[in-house]
Amino acid sequence: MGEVNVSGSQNHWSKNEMADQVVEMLHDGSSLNLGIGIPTLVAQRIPPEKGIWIHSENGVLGVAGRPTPESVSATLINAGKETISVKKGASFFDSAMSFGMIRGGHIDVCVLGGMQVDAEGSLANWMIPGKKVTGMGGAMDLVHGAKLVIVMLTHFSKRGDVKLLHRCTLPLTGKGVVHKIVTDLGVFTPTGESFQIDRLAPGVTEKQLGMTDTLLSSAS
Amino acid sequence: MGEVNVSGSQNHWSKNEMADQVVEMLHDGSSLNLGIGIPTLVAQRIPPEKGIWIHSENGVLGVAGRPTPESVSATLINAGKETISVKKGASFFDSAMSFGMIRGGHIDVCVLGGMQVDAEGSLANWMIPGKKVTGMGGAMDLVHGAKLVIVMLTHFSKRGDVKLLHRCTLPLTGKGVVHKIVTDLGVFTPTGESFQIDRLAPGVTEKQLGMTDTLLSSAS
Amino acid sequence: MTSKVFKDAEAALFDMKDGVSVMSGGFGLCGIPENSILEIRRRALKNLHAISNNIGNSGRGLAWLLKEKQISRATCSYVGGNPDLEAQMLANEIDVTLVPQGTFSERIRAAGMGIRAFYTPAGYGTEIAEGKESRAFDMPCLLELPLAADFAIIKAQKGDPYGNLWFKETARNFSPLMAMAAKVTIVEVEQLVELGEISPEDVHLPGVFVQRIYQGADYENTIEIPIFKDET
Amino acid sequence: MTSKVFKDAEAALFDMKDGVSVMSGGFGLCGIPENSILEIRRRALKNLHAISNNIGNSGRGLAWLLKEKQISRATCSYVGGNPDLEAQMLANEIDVTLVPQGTFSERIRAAGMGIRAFYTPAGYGTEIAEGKESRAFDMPCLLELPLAADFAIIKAQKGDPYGNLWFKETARNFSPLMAMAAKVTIVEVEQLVELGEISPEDVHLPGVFVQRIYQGADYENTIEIPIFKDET
Repeated sequence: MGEVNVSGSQNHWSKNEMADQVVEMLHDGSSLNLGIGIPTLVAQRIPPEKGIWIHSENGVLGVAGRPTPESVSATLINAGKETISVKKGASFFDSAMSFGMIRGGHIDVCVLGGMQVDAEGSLANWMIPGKKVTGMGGAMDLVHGAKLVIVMLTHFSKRGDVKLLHRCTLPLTGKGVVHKIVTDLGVFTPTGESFQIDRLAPGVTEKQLGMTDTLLSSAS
Repeated sequence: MGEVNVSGSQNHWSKNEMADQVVEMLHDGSSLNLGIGIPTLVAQRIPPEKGIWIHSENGVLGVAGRPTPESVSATLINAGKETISVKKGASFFDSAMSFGMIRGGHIDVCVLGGMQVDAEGSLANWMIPGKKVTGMGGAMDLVHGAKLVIVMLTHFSKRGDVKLLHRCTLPLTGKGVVHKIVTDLGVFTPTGESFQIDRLAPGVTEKQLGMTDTLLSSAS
Repeated sequence: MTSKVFKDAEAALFDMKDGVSVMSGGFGLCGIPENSILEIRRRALKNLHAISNNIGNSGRGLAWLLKEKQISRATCSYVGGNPDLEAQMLANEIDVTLVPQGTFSERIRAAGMGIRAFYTPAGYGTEIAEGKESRAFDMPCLLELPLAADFAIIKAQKGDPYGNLWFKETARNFSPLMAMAAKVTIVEVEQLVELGEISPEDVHLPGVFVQRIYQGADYENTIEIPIFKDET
Repeated sequence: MTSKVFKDAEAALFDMKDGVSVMSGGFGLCGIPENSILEIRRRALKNLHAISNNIGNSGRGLAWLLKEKQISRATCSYVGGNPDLEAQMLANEIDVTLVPQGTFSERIRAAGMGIRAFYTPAGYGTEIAEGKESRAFDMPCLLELPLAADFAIIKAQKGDPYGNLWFKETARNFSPLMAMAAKVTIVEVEQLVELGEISPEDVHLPGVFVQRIYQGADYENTIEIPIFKDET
């Protein structure tokens, strides 16, 4: 299954195009938490007129792009420890309040990166036993509470393994928590035993997904 | 037991003198919550040089006496709904934070009024079944958390009943929570089965307390 | 993008119906949402479940609704100083649940912050403990559940169009917590200010918790017990 | 009256001993108590239990103490970007407990606010749930206990002699919560201001939670990942 190497194909979305898929799912005026990694690209792709309020779990609501060398501040960062700027109407708060916003269901959409995601909607993104531990950070909290949890990941690992599985094999971040998956090949909805294909990137065929037929179901 | 009517005797502390007994128990710089009723008198009896920080559970730390007609504000009150003023270094906060200060053990001393208090250190101060319900307000929270919980009450009820009992007969505010009791006749420590007499008001005899010998024990 | 800013109480409370639960901010009469309460009276909504530390006081605030028999159920911590409530309690016309004030505020916070239950020592060994689970930690505690509501009506000193709020002095009390705990939070403000006018560090309640906001009018701001220097 | 104001880190940390638990504020290197950490290094305290979201990062902050093998136990949520910690984890030289970040902050708040335990959905169905009680509310949850410490070392932008604090931008993060949860809270500030200079409404942490405060010096205020407009 791992033999389809997407990087050799023209038929896939760029990371910015993946971000655009996420942007399409956002309602005007909604609040949005963006995880570390690919999800941070979403911030740059949102039209300002959508009036989205970006939350970063280290304690800010109203993230707005990047600072200039003049306006940069050591105390103004996002959860990826990158420098940011904020828009008018932003607010700062402590970590208990920040995670309460998430846990309490006040953040509409949460976008996370992932190592694996499965048909049950479970996500693995914090460790590879014996190889790598980054820690879960806020991810285990972020997957609970948001009305819409989106995972953004490349469809295949560098080794060529599909990251969309029947069941995750890596330690979970959350069980049955993911609503939508955006890869470079398509948008998917986990339905329990399989993934519903919501849409595919232009020119991509089901065969290219590297998934068995039983693991795939088309949108009804 | 109810026949000793303290109001007919010279040998008792005035309410201000009762407040002074409480003031003597306060360490310099400590934080203090004062309940509604007699305890509010304590505020006026504290020498400013003691540097006491008065907390009121409606969300203020740093209460300092009363406003002038010019400085009075409808939004600046204590838990008794009385107008107050604050000192330099005061802070305002929400009710969850305010009660967290108490529950978390950050308020050193709490002074409450009471209807009954018993040898086990239990307090009753929020209702008389069939007669009167004021609600517990913050009292059930206030009795837990403070390092020193003091109850201030007149020794006898208007009917002449002693308010210091082996066991309370009214519904409890808290069980085994009171450390010190200040009445107009003396200062007492509940020890489980009896009250230790810490001191008596000048000229007051044990007989005047209206309590049985077995309910009284002298300080060792 | 739909705006959160409404013209007045009438516009902001358009979908409030009989039988809903309503949290109302304020301690006594300090910081109460006068305009929203009066609008509920004007619309003669019935059978309300009022959740507020005091269900009005001294004949004002939510007592305006008590007088009109609009409240059938109340959750509060204190009923002293509220003759309207006392009368209806004695006449069994209203179902009152008393909650210790610290538990009341923490249960409301829990609802807003997604905490599903917590243990607190308040009320252990008292009537309040009846029917509740208890468990011993460093001291015996009661298990308490979140307290949520359909609507919250609150008042702030300043608010901006996103709903960022700033409260004056002790008027903050339960209001920011209630804003977190209600499905629809309606805020009236003394001053509706521009976005950015409240310093981001000093926002007392981020606007994400607020659904509607309007400029209030004609405030009484009643002082219940005025005491001045050199009085007692 | 004894003053809370100390001359410097050396004076403020006088009684910190080997083996204590120390909460340290900051997210990555943002808002970390540089002076207090360097004083712990200078004093060569050993066998510490560090409680901090990141146990330093990029070789700085608490990583200064990791390099000297002063930390034997760590409770944190994230170890990425911290090569010193990773190396010691792989070599089994340090005992690391990972806690989901929202649970981490809420457990610290619980310790400070006297909440004896709470239920949260975070971590249910994961390795984190092992050995923990679970219970179903609207969704399955884990029972989590308070997280307290002997000391908290934090940094604020402004502080007054009573310990009232004000934090700048995202430097607030865990610091006020840790101040509530420690037996002894030691604050270093960029600016030690007069009592009353922080507006009472805008105090981010009331001074009652602070035991010691001092004017800090020589801040690096390192920016870990500077990204500017028109870069990615």
